[in-house]
Amino acid sequence: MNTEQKIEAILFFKGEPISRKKFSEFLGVGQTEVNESLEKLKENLKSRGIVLQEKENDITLGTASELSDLIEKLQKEELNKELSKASLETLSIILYKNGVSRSLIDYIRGVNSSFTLRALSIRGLIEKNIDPEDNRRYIYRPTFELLSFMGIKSVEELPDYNLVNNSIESNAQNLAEELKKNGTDI
Amino acid sequence: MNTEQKIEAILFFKGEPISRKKFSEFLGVGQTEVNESLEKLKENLKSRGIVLQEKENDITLGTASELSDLIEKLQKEELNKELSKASLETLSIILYKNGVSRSLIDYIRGVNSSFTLRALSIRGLIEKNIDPEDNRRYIYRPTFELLSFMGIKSVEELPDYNLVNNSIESNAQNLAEELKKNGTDI
Amino acid sequence: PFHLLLSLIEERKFFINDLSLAQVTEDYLNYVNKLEKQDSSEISSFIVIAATLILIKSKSLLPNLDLTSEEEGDIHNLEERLKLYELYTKLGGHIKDMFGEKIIFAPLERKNDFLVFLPDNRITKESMMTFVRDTLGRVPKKVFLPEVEVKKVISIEEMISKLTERIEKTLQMNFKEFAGTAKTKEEKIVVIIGFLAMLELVRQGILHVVQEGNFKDIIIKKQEADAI
Repeated sequence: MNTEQKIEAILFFKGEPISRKKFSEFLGVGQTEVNESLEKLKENLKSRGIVLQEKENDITLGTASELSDLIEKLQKEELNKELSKASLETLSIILYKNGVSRSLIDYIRGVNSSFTLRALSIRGLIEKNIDPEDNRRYIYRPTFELLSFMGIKSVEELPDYNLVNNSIESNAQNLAEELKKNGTDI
Repeated sequence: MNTEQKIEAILFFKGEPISRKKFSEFLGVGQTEVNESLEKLKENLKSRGIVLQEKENDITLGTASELSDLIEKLQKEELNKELSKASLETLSIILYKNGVSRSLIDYIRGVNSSFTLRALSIRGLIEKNIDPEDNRRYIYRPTFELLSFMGIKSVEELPDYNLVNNSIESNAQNLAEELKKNGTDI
Repeated sequence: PFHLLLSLIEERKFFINDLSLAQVTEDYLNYVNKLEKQDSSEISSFIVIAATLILIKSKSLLPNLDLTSEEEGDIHNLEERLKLYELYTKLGGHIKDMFGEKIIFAPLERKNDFLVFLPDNRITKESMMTFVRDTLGRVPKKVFLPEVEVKKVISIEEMISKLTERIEKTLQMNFKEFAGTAKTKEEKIVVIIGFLAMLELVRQGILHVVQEGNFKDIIIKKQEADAI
């Protein structure tokens, strides 16, 4: 069996996110082969009921977002789909920046975000990790759970994601205008 | 999405055998369509890492038999891994509050504990049961094997049991208050 | 606070710049004064922003008023932050629309066919007690004390006092200028006097915040700082 099939079997069996590095180690193949196989797998899953989700270097499988209503009926645990205004603002920054420090979140929101960050973290929508560039602070990132609730396979699928990330922050105003032109609701 | 894709997603999501009859009922389609879709799915999975397994009228998804060595190796590796700090923390809360809900564990730890609870459960250290007070959620307890491994007959024998248990109780009250105050947004 | 400011600007269909900020300053200050009765942690973040708006407004009323480079930096900063805030609240609209609508579900927990029991030597009565205590010890207290904000509030109070003085001085110096444009002279003076009265109100609001904090830990910190 080829690497693509092995990867699919492992993802299916584990039912949890696995890193590219882990695949490479566990299967004893190079990073390039892992990456190529993942691309093929993604392609092959396109017309199926299962999708491949990606976040940083982690991969996981989930059910197709189009089948949301169907699968929700099979889900016993209650789903919380509510988001407060504070949560929306905070998630928007964390998703579109795809990893951000608390101080920057507070700076953009103009208020202390610790309570909101804790609540979102308890819900499993965000996670914090030590900043690789400065080990005295944390970086907050979206979790697979958050991508799942948004129905996207990776952050790049967010509407206007490239528009936002390809431009420089100081052009925020122009961007806001651009979004308006694109018909984005405020 | 077509019936084949729906069946695949359901099998993947549930991870347990489901009867043809059940599919027909749940999807509201005839037996013929279920059978045909299952044939197509079987065909489509031929070159993949996942296979459709059939026993009498029950269907389940599994990993390809050629990959059984690989999966066994994965399983062993997972079980022989050291427990993480997150696991030990979570376990200690479950020991000091026998029958604790996931939301209280999450609240105390400030992060979502789903994956950690899964890992503890796979190793037979904890067991989960439906909460008698709310059937949409689970409560967690230490297993008998764990207690005897620790050399105790009941959790009350743990050092400072009453003190710690009271402290967990007061956190439970805070959580209840916050939920009341913030509605569902926590 | 940004939400309030942004909605004031958007109500008027303005873009974010020092001109529009000057226009909404009074509405903003009025709102902050109404907030007085709320808890100090909330109002302090509003007042920090109010201080910068006051600078912008003062400058727009009195172009001759000299601003320090720090003050100019604050103004520039507020505009930038507001633009960022606007951007991310707009993007937040996408999240609101999409969240929970089309969910990708992770598979349910796989059932264990075989029973295993795999403990770890680190699980002992003593270690479990240590772990549970450490974990409980990290649960944050219910109230987050906004130490930093309160310190800022105190310095803003000083800043407003000084600014009031500076405006009054500039006003006297520029009186001739005002007299020169007789048409709008009275109007301008009325506006500036009104604005000064507003400043005084805000100053009282800040004092109120500081007094509110009197029985809390924060003020002890302030006194310590003063002693040094």
